[in-house]
Amino acid sequence: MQIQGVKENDIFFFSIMGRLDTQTYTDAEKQMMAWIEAGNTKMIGDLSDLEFISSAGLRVLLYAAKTLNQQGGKMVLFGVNDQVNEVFEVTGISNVIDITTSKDGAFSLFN
Amino acid sequence: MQIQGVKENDIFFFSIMGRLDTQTYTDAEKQMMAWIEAGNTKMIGDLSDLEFISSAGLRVLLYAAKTLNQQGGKMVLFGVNDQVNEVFEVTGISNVIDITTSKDGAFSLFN
Amino acid sequence: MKSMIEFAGRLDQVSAGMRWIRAVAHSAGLPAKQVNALDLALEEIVTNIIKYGYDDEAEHMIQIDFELSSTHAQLRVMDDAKPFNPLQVEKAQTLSSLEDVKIGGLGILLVREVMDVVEYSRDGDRNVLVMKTLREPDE
Amino acid sequence: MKSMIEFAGRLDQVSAGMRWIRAVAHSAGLPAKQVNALDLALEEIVTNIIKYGYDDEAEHMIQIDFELSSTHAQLRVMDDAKPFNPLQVEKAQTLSSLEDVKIGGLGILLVREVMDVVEYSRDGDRNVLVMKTLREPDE
Ligand SMILES: Nc1ncnc2c1ncn2[C@@H]1O[C@H](COP(=O)(O)OP(=O)(O)O)[C@@H](O)[C@H]1O
Ligand SMILES: Nc1ncnc2c1ncn2[C@@H]1O[C@H](COP(=O)(O)OP(=O)(O)O)[C@@H](O)[C@H]1O
Repeated sequence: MQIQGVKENDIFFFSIMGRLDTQTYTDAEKQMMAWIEAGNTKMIGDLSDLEFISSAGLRVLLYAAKTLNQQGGKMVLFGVNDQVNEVFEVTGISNVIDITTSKDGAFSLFN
Repeated sequence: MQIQGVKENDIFFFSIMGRLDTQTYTDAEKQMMAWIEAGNTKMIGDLSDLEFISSAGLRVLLYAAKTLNQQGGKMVLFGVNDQVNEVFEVTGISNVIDITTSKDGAFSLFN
Repeated sequence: MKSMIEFAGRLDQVSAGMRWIRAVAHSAGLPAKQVNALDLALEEIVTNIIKYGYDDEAEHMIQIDFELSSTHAQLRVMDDAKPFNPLQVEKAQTLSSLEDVKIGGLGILLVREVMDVVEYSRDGDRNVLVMKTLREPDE
Repeated sequence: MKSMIEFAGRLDQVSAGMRWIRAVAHSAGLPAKQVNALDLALEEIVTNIIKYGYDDEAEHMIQIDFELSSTHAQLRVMDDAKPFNPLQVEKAQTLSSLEDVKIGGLGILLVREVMDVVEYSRDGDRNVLVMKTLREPDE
């Protein structure tokens, strides 16, 4: 798992690559929470290179989205593959976090 | 396994990538013999991206080198990794096929 | 094709199970969707055993076998942790609003959703969980 | 850690064995050199069983198990092919000149060279080949 982020104007873009699972979720969570504690409230996540997610990985995304939400912010995700999509659908993540198909689509949800 | 080749002046350069084993040696052998039948006699093989070789893979190289030798030609290999090197050493391939560390080194053996 | 793996019930061993099931399921010719489903179900179940199942500090082993038949692929997980039947856990609600989300409780839900059959039994001092994914007729 | 795989003795199944041993040996924490040695030895032995061992057209199974201890990693290959002890094959000469090379006969040589211990026994109607690679003390 690799996680990267960059701020562009008032939006913080991040991407998570590889497997987000029991072995890797703590690293991802630490990084996500650091970005949120640094004051970022509008976050867009690129999951195009996220190969695999398990419930441990879901927790990271849910916890970050919930925290942002409590601070009046928001998280939007795009680029989910079939495995990630199935996990999102089955658990209902897609009901509570905005998922778009493209970066532009994600961006437009902040305007 | 992937195999590629290109002729530069009178020398034919090829590279073999991935695993050269029981599953893949027939494809490699067909390609090598086609290049030799096309009249190439001086061949340099880049093995930098050859990850793994087994005895089935050795046969391909040996057979090609022997055929070239019978036709007054020659094969030189370079860029072997640790696994390939161990297999070459243990079987004695390195006694009968020239192995160099660089492309330049291989090239100089034809001058 | 059949395969088995046995490893210590410790979190640092979980990835061995994942690598094993991916290699074996992929080699068995299963499509990516089923390889992923087996991988996911195994990760959830094995992690739970290690997180919740042991009452002492002793070294415990987890044994898993994989079997491929013409109709389905089957995983069987056996542990000597305390008796636990995941099918008796009340089915988690799918999420509906971000405020009400309690983080967690999605692992067993996922297992039940991505597997076609899940069967639990207790055999002596072992939990035995059988999970199957049915093969498409045209595979 | 322990693992086992069983597959049909057909050339299209060999890569399943290779994928399996790589996943398992790598997960067991073995360094690349030993993962490669196990992979190579298994490929040579399994391919030979399939190429030379069967006298009929029936479906045969090959069973392989892997075991890791603190001192070594061990592979055991069991087949129901005709009796064959690779340790009795006269040790192939290492190659000395390209003209004299006869292509072939290097598989068993490689197995003996990359493995630290090779032991053969016949158990009923099965060949049992045990191959070990010793672990470095600082692993
Ligand atoms: N092997 C087990 N032994 C005992 N309790 C378990 C076991 N597996 C799961 N549980 C219980 O079931 C609950 C739900 O598990 P799960 O759906 O995986 O979500 P989570 O682990 O996020 O809570 C756990 O919180 C735990 O209380
Ligand atoms: N399982 C086996 N059953 C019977 N004969 C075998 C078996 N394995 C190897 N052999 C014999 O031993 C010879 C040497 O094998 P090997 O060193 O792998 O080289 P190669 O397969 O290239 O000949 C083979 O040619 C074959 O005659």
